[in-house]
Amino acid sequence: MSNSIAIINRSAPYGSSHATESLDLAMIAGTFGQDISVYFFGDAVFQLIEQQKPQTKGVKNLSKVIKSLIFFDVENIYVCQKSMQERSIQLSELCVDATLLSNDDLKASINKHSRIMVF
Amino acid sequence: MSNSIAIINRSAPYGSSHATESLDLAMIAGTFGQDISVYFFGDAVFQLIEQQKPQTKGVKNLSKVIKSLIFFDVENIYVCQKSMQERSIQLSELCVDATLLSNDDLKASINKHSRIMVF
Amino acid sequence: MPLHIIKQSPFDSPSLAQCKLTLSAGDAILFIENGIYCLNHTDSELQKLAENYSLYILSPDAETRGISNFPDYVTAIDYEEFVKLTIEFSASISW
Amino acid sequence: MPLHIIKQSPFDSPSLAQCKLTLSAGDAILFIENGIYCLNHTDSELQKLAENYSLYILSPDAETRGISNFPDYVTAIDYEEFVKLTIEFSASISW
Amino acid sequence: MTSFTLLITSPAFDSQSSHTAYEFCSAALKLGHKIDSIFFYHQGVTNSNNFSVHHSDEVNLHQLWKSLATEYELRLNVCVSAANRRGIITEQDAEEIDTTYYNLDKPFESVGLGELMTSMNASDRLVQF
Amino acid sequence: MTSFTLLITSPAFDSQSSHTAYEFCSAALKLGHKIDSIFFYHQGVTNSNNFSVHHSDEVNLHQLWKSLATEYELRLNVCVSAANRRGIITEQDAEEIDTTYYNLDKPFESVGLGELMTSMNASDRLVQF
Repeated sequence: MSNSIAIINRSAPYGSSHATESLDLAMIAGTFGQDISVYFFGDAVFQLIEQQKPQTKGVKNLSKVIKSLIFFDVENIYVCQKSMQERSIQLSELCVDATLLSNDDLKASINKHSRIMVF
Repeated sequence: MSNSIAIINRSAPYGSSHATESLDLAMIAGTFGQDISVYFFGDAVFQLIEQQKPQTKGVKNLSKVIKSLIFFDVENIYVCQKSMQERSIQLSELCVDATLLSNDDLKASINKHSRIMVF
Repeated sequence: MPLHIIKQSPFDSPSLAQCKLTLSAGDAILFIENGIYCLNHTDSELQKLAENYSLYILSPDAETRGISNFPDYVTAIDYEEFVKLTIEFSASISW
Repeated sequence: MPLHIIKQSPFDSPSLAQCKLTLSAGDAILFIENGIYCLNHTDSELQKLAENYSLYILSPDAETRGISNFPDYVTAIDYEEFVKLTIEFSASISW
Repeated sequence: MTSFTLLITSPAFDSQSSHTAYEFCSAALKLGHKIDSIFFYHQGVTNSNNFSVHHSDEVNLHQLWKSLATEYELRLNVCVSAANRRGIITEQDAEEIDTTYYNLDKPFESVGLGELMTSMNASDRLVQF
Repeated sequence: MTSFTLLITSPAFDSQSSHTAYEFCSAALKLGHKIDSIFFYHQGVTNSNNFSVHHSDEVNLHQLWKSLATEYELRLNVCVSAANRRGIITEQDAEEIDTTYYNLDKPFESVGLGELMTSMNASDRLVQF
């Protein structure tokens, strides 16, 4: 546990720069061989919607960025089930096979980490 | 009504720069002889607490800034009663004699303005 | 009669709740940026608002976020129609 | 056992609500910056939290905001004690 | 024809709002309306920083404003105090702190808040982003 | 003695968090702890902008960081991509865009995100502001 990293995403995509720079950080952590877990919590579950279609030139499609996390050795992707329910999002709408966590499992999973960052 | 200005404050003081720059703007508007109303709504009611004592050098006491608004000809200061109640703030804790508005009066008052800014 | 522009998520900010406190008959609400996520409210809050106010949604911002089917009580508009709305209403409030 | 640091107002952000979803036995919560306004919750929410978790408040941030009398279920601390808390707990989460 | 003052208080990169303002402004101009001024205040002043360097696949809003301003002779007014606090200075500001470097340049103009009052009074509508 | 990495993701002027980080850092140093690095990422990079000009009665956090860094030989690491996007560039970045002006200078250092990993691995604690 000593150096395991948890990135807790809680921001919706596009409205702010949180999602982009948080995912950049996750990819670098993966590339550097860190033990990293990425959580999608609260409004960050909107980052996982498959059907995103950015209408502005120069704005990256975040669902594609998230799908590419695996190529940077970021394998532990967790989604808060409660956050999805509150926002009426179905499992079939997500862009990746993420692990859905109940509230108790979410707590237990986050608590295993000693470096926790929130975006 | 054509050029009357409403500034709706809704941010708590100190945590962000909204309050400082909104009050700067109100003072300039007053100095320029504009017809201006300043509203304290939501978390902005915390800006009106008399007993503020900034503990950091170089951070202005906002209650003093608000008290000085009158010297810049900013006379219409309105406070949302509901916002105060929700935050357990008593009238006696406020730093100025502001006009307390019920929700209906707040709507009617804001609607008189054609230039509305939110901070 | 202001046009209320909601640009923040209702789950993350008090924008929608604060806007609701200032609505009067004849007002309209336009959802842009993360305000688009007001459509994800489960409690049919928007449907209730639509009974008394005109609701608009900025179409490119909705498509960016993966929402292309809009409920029939909101009108999807583009930037030119956004400009027209700000002219039609005497004032706007950006929440 | 993380130390949860709440720095946003509970009326303006989901920080307190989100933090509560991740609390486990033994955790502590420290209120700083606009998180100080968690003390203004009318529904005695903090008092309930204090039954299971240690609650701290950063004293200079409270005084800045005009709060100098603290309820007895929160412990007022200074920056040096803030540093000590981050050492005592194995991790911290800044909400 | 309607005349507008656009007030931009959101940061250039960290919020979508400045981009929304740009699209709104472009649409208004296409429809033949007049933009009296675009006033950058609060975090909006970051739109005027000409040191902004972006990856080739990212938007450079600073450049977009410049092009639009040149095409339509727009006034891009930046509140001087709000800019200075955020590390955005003109050549003249630079002289006052004894440096020769600066990052706020034409067509952006450093002005006082009074200009916002003047512009609002001359316009039919104010829209904040 | 405990060693810390401090991660600053909030803006210098627009949020209190950078100031909280400064006070936390000062207190930790007074208590004899070690600060492996202060890493500025996301909006936190604005702390490194040396063009920040403040009224005489305002805090200049940029100067406070500089003094603290000099006194304690601290490492002030700034993520280069996050800085560039927000109009904060080093002399070398300036050369690449054909300008001679820049606003990111010693003791702040422009680095990649990998430095954050290295610092976290070397530290006992990470605290985000």
